[in-house]
Amino acid sequence: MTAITYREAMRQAIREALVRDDRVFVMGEDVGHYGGCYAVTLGLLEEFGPERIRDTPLSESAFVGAGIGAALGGMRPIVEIMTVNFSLLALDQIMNNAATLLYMSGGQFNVPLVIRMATGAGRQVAAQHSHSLEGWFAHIPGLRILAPATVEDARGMLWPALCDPDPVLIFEHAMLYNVEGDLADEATPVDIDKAAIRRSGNDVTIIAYGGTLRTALGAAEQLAAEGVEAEVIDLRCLRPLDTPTIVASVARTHRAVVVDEGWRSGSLSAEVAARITEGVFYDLDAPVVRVCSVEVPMPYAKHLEDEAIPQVADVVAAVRGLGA
Amino acid sequence: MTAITYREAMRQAIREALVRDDRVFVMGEDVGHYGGCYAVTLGLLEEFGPERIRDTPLSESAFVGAGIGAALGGMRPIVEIMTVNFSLLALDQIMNNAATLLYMSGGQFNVPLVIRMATGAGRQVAAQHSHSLEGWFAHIPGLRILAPATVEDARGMLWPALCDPDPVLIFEHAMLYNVEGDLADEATPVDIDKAAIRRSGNDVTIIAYGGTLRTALGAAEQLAAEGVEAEVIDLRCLRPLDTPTIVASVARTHRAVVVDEGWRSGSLSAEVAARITEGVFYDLDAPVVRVCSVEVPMPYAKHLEDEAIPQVADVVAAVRGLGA
Amino acid sequence: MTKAATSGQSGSESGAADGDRGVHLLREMLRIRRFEERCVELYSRAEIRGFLHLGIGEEACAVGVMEALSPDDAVVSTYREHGHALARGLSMRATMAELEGKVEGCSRGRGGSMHLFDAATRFYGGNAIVAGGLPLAVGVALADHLRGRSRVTACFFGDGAVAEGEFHESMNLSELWHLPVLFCCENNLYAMGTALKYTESETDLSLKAASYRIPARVVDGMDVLAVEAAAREATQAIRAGAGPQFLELRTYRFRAHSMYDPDRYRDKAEIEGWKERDPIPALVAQLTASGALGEGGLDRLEAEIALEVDDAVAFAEAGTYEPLEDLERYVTSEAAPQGRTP
Amino acid sequence: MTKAATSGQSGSESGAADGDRGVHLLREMLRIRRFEERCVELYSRAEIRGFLHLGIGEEACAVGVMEALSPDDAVVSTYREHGHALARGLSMRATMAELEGKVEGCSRGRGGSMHLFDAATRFYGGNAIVAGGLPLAVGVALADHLRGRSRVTACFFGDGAVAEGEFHESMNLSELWHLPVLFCCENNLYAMGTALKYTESETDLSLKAASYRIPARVVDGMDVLAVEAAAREATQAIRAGAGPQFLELRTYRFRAHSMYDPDRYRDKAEIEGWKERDPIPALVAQLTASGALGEGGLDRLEAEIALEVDDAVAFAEAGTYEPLEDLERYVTSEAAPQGRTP
Ligand SMILES: Cc1ncc(C[n+]2csc(CCOP(=O)(O)OP(=O)(O)O)c2C)c(N)n1
Ligand SMILES: Cc1ncc(C[n+]2csc(CCOP(=O)(O)OP(=O)(O)O)c2C)c(N)n1
Ligand SMILES: [Mg+2]
Ligand SMILES: [Mg+2]
Repeated sequence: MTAITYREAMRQAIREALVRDDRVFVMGEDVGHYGGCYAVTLGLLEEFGPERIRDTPLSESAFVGAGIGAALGGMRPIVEIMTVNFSLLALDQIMNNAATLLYMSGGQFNVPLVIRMATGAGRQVAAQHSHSLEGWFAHIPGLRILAPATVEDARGMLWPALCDPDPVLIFEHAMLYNVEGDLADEATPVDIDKAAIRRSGNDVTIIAYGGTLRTALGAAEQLAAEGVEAEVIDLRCLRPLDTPTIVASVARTHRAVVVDEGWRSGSLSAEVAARITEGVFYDLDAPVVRVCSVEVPMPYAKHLEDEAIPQVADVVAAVRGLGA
Repeated sequence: MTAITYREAMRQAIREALVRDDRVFVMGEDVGHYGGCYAVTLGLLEEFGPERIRDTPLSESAFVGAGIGAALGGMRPIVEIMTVNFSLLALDQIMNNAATLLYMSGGQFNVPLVIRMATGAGRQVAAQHSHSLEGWFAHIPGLRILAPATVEDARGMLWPALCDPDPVLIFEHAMLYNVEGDLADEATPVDIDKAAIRRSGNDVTIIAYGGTLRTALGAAEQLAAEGVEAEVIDLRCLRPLDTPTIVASVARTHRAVVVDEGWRSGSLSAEVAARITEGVFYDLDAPVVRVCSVEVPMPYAKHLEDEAIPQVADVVAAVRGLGA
Repeated sequence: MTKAATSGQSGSESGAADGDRGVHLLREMLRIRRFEERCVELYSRAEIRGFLHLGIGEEACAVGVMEALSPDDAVVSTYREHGHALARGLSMRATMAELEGKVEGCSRGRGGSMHLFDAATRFYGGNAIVAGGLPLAVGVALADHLRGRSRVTACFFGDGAVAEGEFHESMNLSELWHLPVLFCCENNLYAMGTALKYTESETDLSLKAASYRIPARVVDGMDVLAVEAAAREATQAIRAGAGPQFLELRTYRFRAHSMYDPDRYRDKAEIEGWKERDPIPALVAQLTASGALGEGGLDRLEAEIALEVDDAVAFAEAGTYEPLEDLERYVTSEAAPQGRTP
Repeated sequence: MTKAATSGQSGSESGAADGDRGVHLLREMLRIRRFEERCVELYSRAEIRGFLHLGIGEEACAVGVMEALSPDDAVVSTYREHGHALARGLSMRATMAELEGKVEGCSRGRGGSMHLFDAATRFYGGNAIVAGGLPLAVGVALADHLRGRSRVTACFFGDGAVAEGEFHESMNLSELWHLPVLFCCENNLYAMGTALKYTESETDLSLKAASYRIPARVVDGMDVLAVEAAAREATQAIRAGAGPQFLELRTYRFRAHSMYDPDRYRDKAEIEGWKERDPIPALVAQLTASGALGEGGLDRLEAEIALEVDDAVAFAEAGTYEPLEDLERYVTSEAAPQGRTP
C-alpha cells in the first residue's frame, strides 16, 4: 500500500495507458507545456512527446470532435476538457456525434473515446466555474458516465474506460485532486458497471458519488456516534445506473437519502429517487430525501458557497428528519 | 371564436409584440427571407423590415449571445433557434450568460430575453433533429421554461414572457404547428406561472406538457370509455414547476402517471415524480409511473420512431397497470 | 504552391475529357441525377419521409472530388449527401433502401436521407448538424497522421457552414497540426433561404482559408473536369505533406433546399441562369463533340442507369423493416468489452 | 481607412504626452499596478480567494483604450479585468470589496475577481468563459444600433480567445450588421501555459480581422500613448459609421497566468526582456524628460495612490458579508412583472 493523491493516481492511470497501448494519446488545453490545469498530466509531455500529449487551442468543440474522429480512425484518445463548465461548448459533438454515431450508422461506427473533465464547486471560483453537470450527461443514451470518488477508482477506472468500445466520460471532482488515499501496489482495473457499498449499515441508505461521497461518509460517521448505522453507496457509474445495488440496499434499510451537488431540480438525484421509488415503493418508510445544491449560480464568497452546496450537517439533518 | 393553427397563433403573438413595443425584434436563422423554418415568421419581414426581422448567419452561439447583449442594452429580443437540437451550440451563452448575469452581478443586470425553439420527434427526421431537451433547460436556475401545448397558450404566452424581466425559453413541439384550435377573438395573456388542469377526474392524475398533452388527453378519453376518470395536468411552465397544483391533484387521485417525450433517465419526468413522492408520499397508492421515450437516438424509420416515443396506448397501459 | 494561401480559378481550365474517363464521370453524375429524381417521386408517394435534401445541379462537385480519392481515403459529409455517397461507391440499393427506412439500408433504416453511413468505403456520414462534420474530419485525419498512413479525409460542407464556429476551429486545428484534410466547400450561394451576402461579411470564402494559412482553390463547381483537376492537385499536395487544402466549389442547387421549402427567396431568372450551366448537358456536349460519346451513347447510358435505379427501388421495396425488438440495439456496442482489452 | 482591413503599426508613433493628460495616464496605470500588487499580498494572506488573474505589465492596454471611450459607451471584459474595471471608473473600494467577497463589492461579493460588474459605468463584466463576452458585446452594440444611439462597445479578450468559434461568429456578425464594436485583443502571447504558436496556424491575428473585412490596427500594447491614439482613431471611425474595428494590442503579462500557475512554460529571459518595456517606467521617463512630471511629482502620485489603495483595503475589510438569507436573491429579478408590461 502506498499513500498517493487522487491527482497522482489519475496521472499513473494515464501514464500506464500510454505505455500499454500506442493508440492512446492525450489531447486538451494546457495538457502539455503547462502540465494540465490541475497538474494531472504534469511530466507526460516530457516523457511521451508532443504527438501523444497534444496541447490544443481553446476550441472545445473542435478538439472534442477531433477526438471522436480519431477514435473512428482507430485511435484511443483521452480528451481532457479543463472542467465541465467548458464542456457546454462541446455538447453538440458529444451528443450528436460521440453518443449517436454507432446507433445512427446501424452499428457500423463505434467511438472508443474517453473524455475526462473536472467538475464541482468548493474553490470559490464562482458562477461560471463551479457547475456539476454530470447528471446532464447521464441523460444521454450511448454514453457511459463515470465518477471516481476514491484514489482506487481514479487509478483503476481509466483502463476499463479505454477498453470500452463506446464513449466514456470521466468526471473528477476538483476538490478531490489533493486528497490522499492508500493504493494497493499492484493496481488492478475496477468494475465500471457497478456501484460500490462504501460503508454497510441497516438504518438508512445514503447514496452519493464523486465529490459528495466524502460528505456522505462524514455524515455516516457522525450518525454512527448517535447509534444510526447508515449504508453508504457510491454510485461510481452514473450511466448506466446500477439500480439493483441501490434498490437492494433500500429494500433493507427502508429509507434513503441522495446527496448530489447538482442543482436540485432535474438533477441526477431525481432519477435516483424515482428509481428507488419505482423499485421498492412498498418497502419505503418515507419518501426518498434529496440533499442537493441550492439552485443558484455559485457565488464567490465562501460563506455563500458553503451554504449553497451539500454539507455533512445537511445530510445528518436529512437522515434525522427521516426518523432513522 | 376562430379556428386557427398553433403556427398562426404563434405568429399573431409575435406580430402583436412587434406592434406593441418597438424594443421587440426577431432574430434567428431564416426568420426573414425564408419565413421561418416552420413558417412561423412568414410575412413579418415584409411587414416590419430587416432591422426588426433579422436573418442571422448559422452562428447559434453568437446570435443567442447577441440577443443577451441586446437585452442588456434595453431591447426585448425574440431569438429563434430553429430547433432545440441546435441549441446545444448556444448552451454556454444560455447557461453562463443569460441565466447567470443577474445573480453574478449582484442584481444589476437582468436579461429580458425570449428564446423560442421547436422541440420533439414525430417527423422522421432522425437522431440529430428529434431531441426533447426542455427538461435539461428546466434544470438551470435563472430561466423560465414554457411549453405551450394549446393554441391559446401559443397565442398568449409570448407577451407575458416578454414582460418577464428575466430570460424565458419557449419550447414549441414541432408536431403542434399544424394543429388547429379555437381561439377567443379577444386574445388575452395567459398566466405563465401555473399549470393547467385540462381535464378533471378523480381516479388518476396524468401529467404531461407540450407535445405529450395530446397523448395524455387521448389516453384519458379512452380510459373514460372504460370508466376510469383521469385528471390531466398540462405543466405549461417547466421551470419553475407549479408543484402545488400537481401535488393537490395527486393527493386526491392517489395515483399519477407522467408522460414525457424526453429520454427516461434524467428526464423532467423524474423531477415531477420525485416532487410528487416528496409531497404526497403517504397519499400514494402506488409509485408514480413514468411514460417516456425509449433511450435511443431517434431512428428514422416510422415504425421505430413510433415505438420510441410515448403513445396513447402506452399511457393507457400505464394507468391500467396502476389498477386505477 | 506556397504555404501561404493562394486562390484563383486554379484548375478551372478543365481541358478536354479524354474518352472513357469522361464517360465515366458523366455516368456518375447521371446516376446521381436520376437517383434523386426518383427520390422526388418516391417522396411524393410518401415512400420516403423526413427531410430530403437534393443535390440536383451540384453533381459535379461530388463526382469530381471522389475521382481524386483512393479507396482508403475517408469522406465526411452533410445531410445533402446522396451524391457524395453514390459517387463514393455506396451501392444504390443500400442507399435507396435507407431512404425507404428498410433494414437493408446502409444505416439499417435508422438514418434516412440525412444519415448515410458505410464502413466499407470509409463514408463517415451523413451529418445533419451544419458544420458538425468538420471536427470529425479533422480527427479522422489526425488518426491517419498519428499512424503514419498516407490517407486523405475529404470533408464536405456548404457555404452556410462557414459561419459556424466549428468551421473556424477546425480550419485552425487542421493547419496547426498539418493534417491531411481536404475541405470541400460547396458554395451554392444559399444556406436554406438565406443568401451568402446575408451570412458573411466577406463573401469570398477563399480568403477565410488564407487567414489560417490554408491553400485555397476556387473552382467552377458546374464543371466536373475542373473539380476533378483541382481535387487532384489538392490531394496530391496533401499526400506530399502540404497539410490541409481548401476547395471552394462554386455551384448551385436547382431545386429547393428541402421538400418542405417553397423556394420563395430565389429569383426565377437566377435559377434559370444557373440551369444553363447544368454540368450534365455541358459534359454531354463536350463528349459528343470529342466523339467519346458516340451515336446513341447517351441513350445507352441512360438506359443502364434507369435499370440501376429501378433495381434499387425494387430492392428497397422488397426490403424489410427492422424488427421492433431491435430498437435498442447499437445504442452501445454489442461486443461487450471482452476481458477489457482495447 | 478603407473598408478592407488594414494593418500595420498604426498609431504607434505615440508622440509626446502633453502635460496633464500624460500624468493622468500614468496615474491610471499606477493605480492598477499598485492595486494588483496589493491583491497579491491579500491573496497570500487568504483575504482573496478563488482564481486571481493579474494584468501587471498590461496596464497600458486598459488605460489607453478607456481614454478613448465616453461615459455612455460600454465595456465587456474577461476574467483578467481589474485594470479594465479601474480604468473604466469602477471605484477601487467596490472593486477591492468584491475581491474580498463583501456585500459592498461591485457584485455584492458574488462575483469575485473574475466577475466585476457595474451598471453605472456600463461595465458588463467580468466573463470567465474565454470568448464568452464577444457575442454579448455584439448584442450590446446591436441595441445601440437599433436605438440609433451613437455609442461604442469595447470588448476585451486575449490571444487565446481567437481560437474559439465564438470569436469567428462574433467578428462576422458585427461586420455583417455593421455594429459599433471595438474589439480589443490583448495579445500577451500565451493562453494560460500555451504559446500562441501552439494555438494559431496564423499567428498574425490582424489577418483574421481582414477575413471579415474588419479594419485592424496592430498596436504596441506597452505604450499607453500608442494604445490611446489607436483607440481614438478606431472609436472615431466607429462613431463615423465605419462599423467594427479591431485592435491587436501586443502586450505581455509579467506574472503567471493565475496564482495557481508555477509559470513553467516561459523563458526567464523572455520575461525579463518584456519587463524592460514596462509601460510605467517608460511613461515616467517620457514625462520627466518633457517636464510634465516635475521634481517629486512621481512620489506625490505614488503617495496619493498608496492612500487610495489603503483606503480601498480598509473599506473592504470593514465590509460585511451578504446575509445567508439572501443566498437566493437575484436568481430572478425582484421586481415581479407588475401587470406584465415590459
Ligand atoms: C447547427 C445547425 N443549424 C441549423 C440547421 C438547419 N439547417 C439545415 S441545412 C441549413 C442550411 C445550410 O446551408 P449550407 O451550409 O450552405 O448547405 P446547403 O444546404 O446549401 O447545401 C440549415 C440552416 C442545422 N441543420 N444545423
Ligand atoms: C471556454 C474556456 N476554456 C478554457 C478556459 C480556461 N482558461 C481560462 S483563461 C485561459 C487562457 C486564455 O488565454 P487568453 O485568451 O490569451 O487570455 P489571457 O489569460 O492571456 O489574458 C484558459 C485556457 C476558460 N476559462 N474558458
Ligand atoms: Mg449552401
Ligand atoms: Mg493571452
